[in-house]
Amino acid sequence: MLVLLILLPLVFGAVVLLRPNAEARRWALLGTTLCLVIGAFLLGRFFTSEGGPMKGVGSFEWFPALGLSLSVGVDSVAVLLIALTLLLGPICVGASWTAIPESRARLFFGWLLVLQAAMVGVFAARDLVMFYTCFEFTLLPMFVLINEFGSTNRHKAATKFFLYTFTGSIIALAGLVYTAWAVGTRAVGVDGFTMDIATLTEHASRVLSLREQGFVLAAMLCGFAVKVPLFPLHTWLPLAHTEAPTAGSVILAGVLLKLGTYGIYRFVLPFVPVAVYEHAPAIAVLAIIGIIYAGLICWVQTDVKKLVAYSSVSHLGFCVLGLFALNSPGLTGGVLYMINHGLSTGALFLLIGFMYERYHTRDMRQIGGLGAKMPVWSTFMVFFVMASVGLPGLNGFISEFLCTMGAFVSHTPWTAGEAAQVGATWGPLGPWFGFAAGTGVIVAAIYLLTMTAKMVWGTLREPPDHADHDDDGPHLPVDLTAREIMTLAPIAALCVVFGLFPTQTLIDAVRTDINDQVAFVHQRVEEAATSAGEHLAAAEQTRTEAPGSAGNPAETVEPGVTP
Amino acid sequence: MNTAIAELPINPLLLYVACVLGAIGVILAMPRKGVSPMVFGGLLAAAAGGLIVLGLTSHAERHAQTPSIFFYIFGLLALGAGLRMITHPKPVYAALYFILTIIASSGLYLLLSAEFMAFALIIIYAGAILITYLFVIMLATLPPSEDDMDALATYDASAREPIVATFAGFTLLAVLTTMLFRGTLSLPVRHGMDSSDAILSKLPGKVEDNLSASLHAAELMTPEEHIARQVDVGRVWIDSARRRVLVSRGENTAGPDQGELVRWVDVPAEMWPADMVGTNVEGVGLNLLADHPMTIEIAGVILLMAMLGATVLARKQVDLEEEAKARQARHLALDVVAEDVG
Amino acid sequence: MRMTTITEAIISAALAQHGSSGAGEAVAAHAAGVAEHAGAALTSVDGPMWLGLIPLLPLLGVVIIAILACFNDKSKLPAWISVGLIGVSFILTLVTYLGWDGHSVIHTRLWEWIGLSWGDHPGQTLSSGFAFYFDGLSLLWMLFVTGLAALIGLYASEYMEHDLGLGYCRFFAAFCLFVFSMSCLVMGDNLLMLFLGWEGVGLCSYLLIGYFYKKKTAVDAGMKAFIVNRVGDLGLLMGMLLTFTTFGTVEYDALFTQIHAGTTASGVPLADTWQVWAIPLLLMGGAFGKSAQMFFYVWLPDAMEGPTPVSALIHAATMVTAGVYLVARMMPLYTADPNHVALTAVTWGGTITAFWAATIAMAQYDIKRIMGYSTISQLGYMFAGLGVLATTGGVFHVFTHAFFKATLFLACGAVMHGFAGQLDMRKLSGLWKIPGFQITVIAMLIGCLNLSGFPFTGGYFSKDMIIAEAFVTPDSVIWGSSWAGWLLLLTAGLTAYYTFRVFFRVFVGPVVYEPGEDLHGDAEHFHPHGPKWAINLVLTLLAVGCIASAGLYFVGGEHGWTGGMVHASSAVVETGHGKHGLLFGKNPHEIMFYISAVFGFGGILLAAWFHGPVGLAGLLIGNRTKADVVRMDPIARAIRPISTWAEHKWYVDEFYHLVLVTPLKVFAYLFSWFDKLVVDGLVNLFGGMPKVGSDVIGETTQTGVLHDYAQRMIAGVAVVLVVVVLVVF
Amino acid sequence: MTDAVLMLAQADFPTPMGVLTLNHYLFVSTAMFALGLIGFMTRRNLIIMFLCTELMFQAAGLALIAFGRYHLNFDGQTFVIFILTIAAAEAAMALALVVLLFRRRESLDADLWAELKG
Repeated sequence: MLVLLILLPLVFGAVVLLRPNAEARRWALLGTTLCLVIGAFLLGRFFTSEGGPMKGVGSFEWFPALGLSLSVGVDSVAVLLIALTLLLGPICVGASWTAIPESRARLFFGWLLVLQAAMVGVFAARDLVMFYTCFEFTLLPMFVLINEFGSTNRHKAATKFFLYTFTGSIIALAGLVYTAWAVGTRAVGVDGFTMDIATLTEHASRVLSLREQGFVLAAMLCGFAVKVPLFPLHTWLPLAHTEAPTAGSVILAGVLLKLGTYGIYRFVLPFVPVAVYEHAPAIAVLAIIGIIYAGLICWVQTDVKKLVAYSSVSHLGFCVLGLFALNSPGLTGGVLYMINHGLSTGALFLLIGFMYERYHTRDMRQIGGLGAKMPVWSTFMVFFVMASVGLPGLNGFISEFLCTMGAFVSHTPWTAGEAAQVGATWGPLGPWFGFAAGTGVIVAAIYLLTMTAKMVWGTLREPPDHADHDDDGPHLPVDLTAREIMTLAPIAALCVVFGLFPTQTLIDAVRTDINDQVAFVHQRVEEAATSAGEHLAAAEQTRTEAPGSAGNPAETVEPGVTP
Repeated sequence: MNTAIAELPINPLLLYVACVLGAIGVILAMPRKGVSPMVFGGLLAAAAGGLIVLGLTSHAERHAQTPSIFFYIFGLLALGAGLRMITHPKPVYAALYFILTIIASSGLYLLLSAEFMAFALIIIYAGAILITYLFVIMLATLPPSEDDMDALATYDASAREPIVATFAGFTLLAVLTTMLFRGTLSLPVRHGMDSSDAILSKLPGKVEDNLSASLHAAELMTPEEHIARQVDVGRVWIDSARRRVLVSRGENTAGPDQGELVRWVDVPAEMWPADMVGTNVEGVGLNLLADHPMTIEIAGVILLMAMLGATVLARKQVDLEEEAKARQARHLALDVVAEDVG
Repeated sequence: MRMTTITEAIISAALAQHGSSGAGEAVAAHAAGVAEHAGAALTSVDGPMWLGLIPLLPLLGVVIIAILACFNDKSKLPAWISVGLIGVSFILTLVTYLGWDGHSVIHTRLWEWIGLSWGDHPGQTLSSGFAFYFDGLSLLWMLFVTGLAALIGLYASEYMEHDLGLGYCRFFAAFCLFVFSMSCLVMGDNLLMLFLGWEGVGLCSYLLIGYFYKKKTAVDAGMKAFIVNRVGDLGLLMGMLLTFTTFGTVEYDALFTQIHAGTTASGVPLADTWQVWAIPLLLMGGAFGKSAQMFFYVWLPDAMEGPTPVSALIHAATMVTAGVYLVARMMPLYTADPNHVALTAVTWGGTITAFWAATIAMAQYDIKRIMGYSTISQLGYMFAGLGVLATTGGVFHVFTHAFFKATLFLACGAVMHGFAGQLDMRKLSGLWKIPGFQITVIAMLIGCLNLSGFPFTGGYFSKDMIIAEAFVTPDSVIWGSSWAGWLLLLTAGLTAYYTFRVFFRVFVGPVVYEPGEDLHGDAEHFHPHGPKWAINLVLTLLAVGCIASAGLYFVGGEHGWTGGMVHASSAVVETGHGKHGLLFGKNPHEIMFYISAVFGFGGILLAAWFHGPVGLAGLLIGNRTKADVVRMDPIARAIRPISTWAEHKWYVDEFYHLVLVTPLKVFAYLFSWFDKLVVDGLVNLFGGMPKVGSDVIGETTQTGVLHDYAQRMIAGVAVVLVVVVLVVF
Repeated sequence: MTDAVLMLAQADFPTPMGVLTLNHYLFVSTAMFALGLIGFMTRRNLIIMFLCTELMFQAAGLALIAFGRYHLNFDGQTFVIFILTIAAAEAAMALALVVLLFRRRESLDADLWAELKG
């Protein structure tokens, strides 16, 4: 029935494409709300019924010869992300009710539903092929959305977005297939080439030597880091966001960026834990640079959408930092970050979209001081700015705090007083990472408040030509309409609920899965360390045993697991 | 594997010098405007060719493997005509020289005891293909204007970058010959093979009819007997080494182990068909059909395609009025700034 | 809840505490070795659920006011709702206080806020519930927070009446949210709850400072406040995380039991870990950020842009004391450090800030700014008090300061309200003769007396306790505590001077006034209107409160009512020092009353001499006849550089701007340029390469001439063959 | 004169041919090939270029026959038959094309046709 969640949007997509333009919006809304309802029911059942983590697993033999089977299954992290996707569906349709010209409504809503199906497919995939096809398939609708419905130079942005992400994910595919091949051939008990995630997770880290794991890590990171976007590979995001339509931006920020982090959670950590443990500090440094670097850039941006885009680069730096802390607070923080960032940044984009619909400009020099003219819009704006700045009591804080804490407590022994660090858990990062991430919180406050100061507070500034071309588009009332408030209200409610009751709602949901994942990674790294230790001992032993055999230097022992 | 210079069929230095000489000769022989030392070039090239052939022969002399005298005649003829063909400004003469080359090479075929091919070459190649060439040359050369009878089309008058082309050609020649000469040394040495037996063994029917007629005539075989043959395997029991034949009474029985049904019959020397010699045509025919059936099919298809293509290309053009066609041609040919066309 | 009984150590310490004030006896007690480990392992009692109402009622208020705002209500309803609900919370706190048995901790737990566990070892569960921890300290704090909030809410109902409608709702929503956050901060039973309140009050101060969002200065001030607080919060966050790694928990009672036991969670004795001084220092950083001390004070003077009730409540009485509360609450940790690194830092941080702020206050002309700097200065006193282990003195000063500073601010507010926003000393004089301002002047006088430490006023007793303790604590325990004492005494004098400088220049003397800038009508026939009943009522109540606060010194145990409250909380500190410091050979506590009185009078006389009007009001020594000409002016011109620098707040703002803000901005522009050109440039470069490459190759090779292709083919073959011949054969 | 004829009719390979004689024939065929190549590159007349390709065919055929003779089997000769078919097919097509081109440009110059460029 998980497959139902994937097929339903496609069905409705088809219906939207067939029915005339006028009805496109209504069908899309019906489709997305239906998915949301069914999704809620199914995912609800996930938590109530007990049973193993991979519940709702159904697999459909697609190409048995190559061991390819489209199997669908979900664990608690995937459930939350699917829920987020389903929630954002109707909200996006609602948000673009008047923004999309009637004449091309079918194209827009059709592709939106296809995108929804692809995203659910990614999170529900239990084998590499399904994951990868859906992962790639999300690019196409997004490309169309940006290319057809974006603003000024949308074509350049769309192509850049597509090619950049596509090249990255191809390299990731290389890594994934190499792992599948390595497991297929070398792992004991695995007959032939298999793409099933569970078996790969089980065997990958034992089969791949450290050097191989390093390469596979690099390959997979190329693909997922582009999506996240991690520091040096982020330049496509601001461009894509400024040009995307409102719904496109919301989905892009809300879910598509999470594909990267979900990929890291699902593939990078379990498949190559030893290499991850080895290189976690380096990646964490990249994440921290991303946080502070993107944060400072936000401060001087004039285009408000570009500012929020860079802010998601900065925020997702936290998420990556949490994930690579390799301990329970870090991972929980990372997973929670995916959800909370989706909500708060999605809402910010909605707000900017509504403002854009009225003033058709995103340049903060032209527009500002909307507090007096649009009080409801400003209240929501301040509310969501506070959510994304990480104010305790709202959803941003819980994930930011856990990521920082994850980085802080995931420490390697660094001082004599280490023995006293009972609270510290095993992990590759350290308190200095926590501190650096902490400074990111200050930078976040700076740029978000500057934006609010320009947009909301201060005297009203309107673009010069605003007055005269008020008549052409559908004349929207000055402040938010009931429909627009309806799209923002659920997100605001969720922000407060996740802010005040994070444990009951989110942390309990993911607790078992996160603890298992951390234990798995920890056990595999220890195992590699011990076996490497044995090797060193063995090498040592041979060296001492045969001192006489001069000349042949003891071959350098690869400190990884020899296959 | 650089074999010792001694065994090489020709001293490489000699080969390369000759090639250079040949190249210079050919360059000189190229058609060019104004006075052209064609004749001198030709001679020089011939000298180079001769030099190489002499080198080869001197070496072959020591091993008594010199080809017959006709080789030299036909070889020289072929190369000379070939050179003349590529250097002659008039296309018709070039074609005729080519026919001369064909004749020379068919002579060489004869020396290599490939009679069928020699004559096929002359009939098909020289006769049909080159005549078509001549026909098209005649068709496609503009009638010479009255005042200058032997006016040459500009494009035939002078060669195009002869020096580069010739040197490329002769480096190719030098390299190919060196490779071939080194290569041939490693060829497996062929001992005499009674080629007729090889052919005869594949022509059971022919041998069998001949022998059975003569054996019946000499009553060495009773009328109801016949030469034993195994139809399923297609083998006829004729032992040409000891010149005897297995004769059997029964139906298509198996081999000599049929006991009373069969007996060996010695064939007297004079009755053994002396002229049972596989002629060249039979050999080629057998090889063609036995070993390369598929290739024949393909050859057929190629010819069909060629015919089809030729007919399509040559079908009557929609007759635009001349003037528009010419203008179009001019427009296409000259990248001149488009003057206002009509 | 674990039941921990009173340990013998506490009883013995209490006895020593209550010993007669004889010098010998005290010395013996003090000689009982270095400060015993504080750690009020009090009995813990499960409190009733309705305690949760105290913070949740204001939250309810916020929701109701938000709904009212949706209906664009123009009435004063939001004011009455918020005053009513906060009043109920005050009454509930009072009931809890009365029902409190004096030496136990009341625990209530509403729901689990952040509960994360990944194992069963002590350090592997982070649990922080939405729970409350009522001991003497938090009760005292809650009493004056809710009390003052209710009063100031009443005051604001009239003060903000020219903003009825959306503005009104927005003000009171933020006001109630502030009370909710402050109560979470104070009543929370773990550091995370404290952090929730901490950032919540930061948000409310941002919203309320930026209330007049039309004015750019207000918006910038709000942002500045939030960001500087955030810098402090980083210190607090790091301190909290380090506490978790060291003690494996963030909840107070688990924390205090471990500290009391003297070991970290893994059994390492606290004394020789580096965390024992690192955590307090980090927490101190957070506290200084919130309470505008040392380097972080720059946001408080700008926060005066907010409406006066906000300045009174948030930036004088309650929010800024959050830092003091944090240090007081974590006192066991501060005293656990054998060589008292953090305590010394707190002492000297407080003292230097006190002196520094006082010097600036002396040179300002905007009466609200002066009050802002005096708040910073008094907060310096409180921190100094905590630093020199006079927690009772510090907390008592917090209590009294809350009252008299609120009175001063509200009086200034009344003046501002009446004179259309006029705050400049040089344009106001002789308010006591203007009809309707009499109550304001009396309230102002009582406030000034308290602030300057006039004998037998609340401020006098609390300040003396701190300064006396500074001399009592030997230098060996807190380095240079006596020096700090002298500096504090000097600052007391300066405080008296600048307080009465305001009083003599504005509230007495010849009647001269000019309207402020937000004047609606024309300037000629402007006549100030006195405050109406709400403001006058609140001013009188607060004045009475100031006087009453003095009484608290006498009621209750040996150190007054606050001593009892502090004693029954984690902030209690056994002052068992080695050598009992002496001042002029006697016990500092007794003679301090006289010395500080001398400094107080000195300050007042100086103010009267320079700024006092002619006649009795100027204590017969003043000669001021006009509003803007005083005897101080020639002297100010004489010490030209100092006075101008002081007036410009020692150019600290400009310095910060130069050293922090501009370099950061330059970095930001640099990064954005780098990102656009280099990182993006590289991507575009790689993107563009195939196209350029194909163009170049295309032109040169594809000539279309048959011969060229033939030649290239043959050249290729030739090259290959040559290579084969040379290499292979 | 008769033995000349006999020598001519060495029809049925009685004696294997020596390697060195083979080399003679190979030299001749390579030379012919080189000449054809040079001709193709230097002449601008389309028909003559095709003729040169025919010459190259001939060279290949000669080499094949020589090797056939050396190895005493008939494959060489069968392949020359196929070379003939190819040459014939090529000739047909090429000449048709040449006629077409000539009709279009009234000239046989190869350099005129250079549109398929860059």
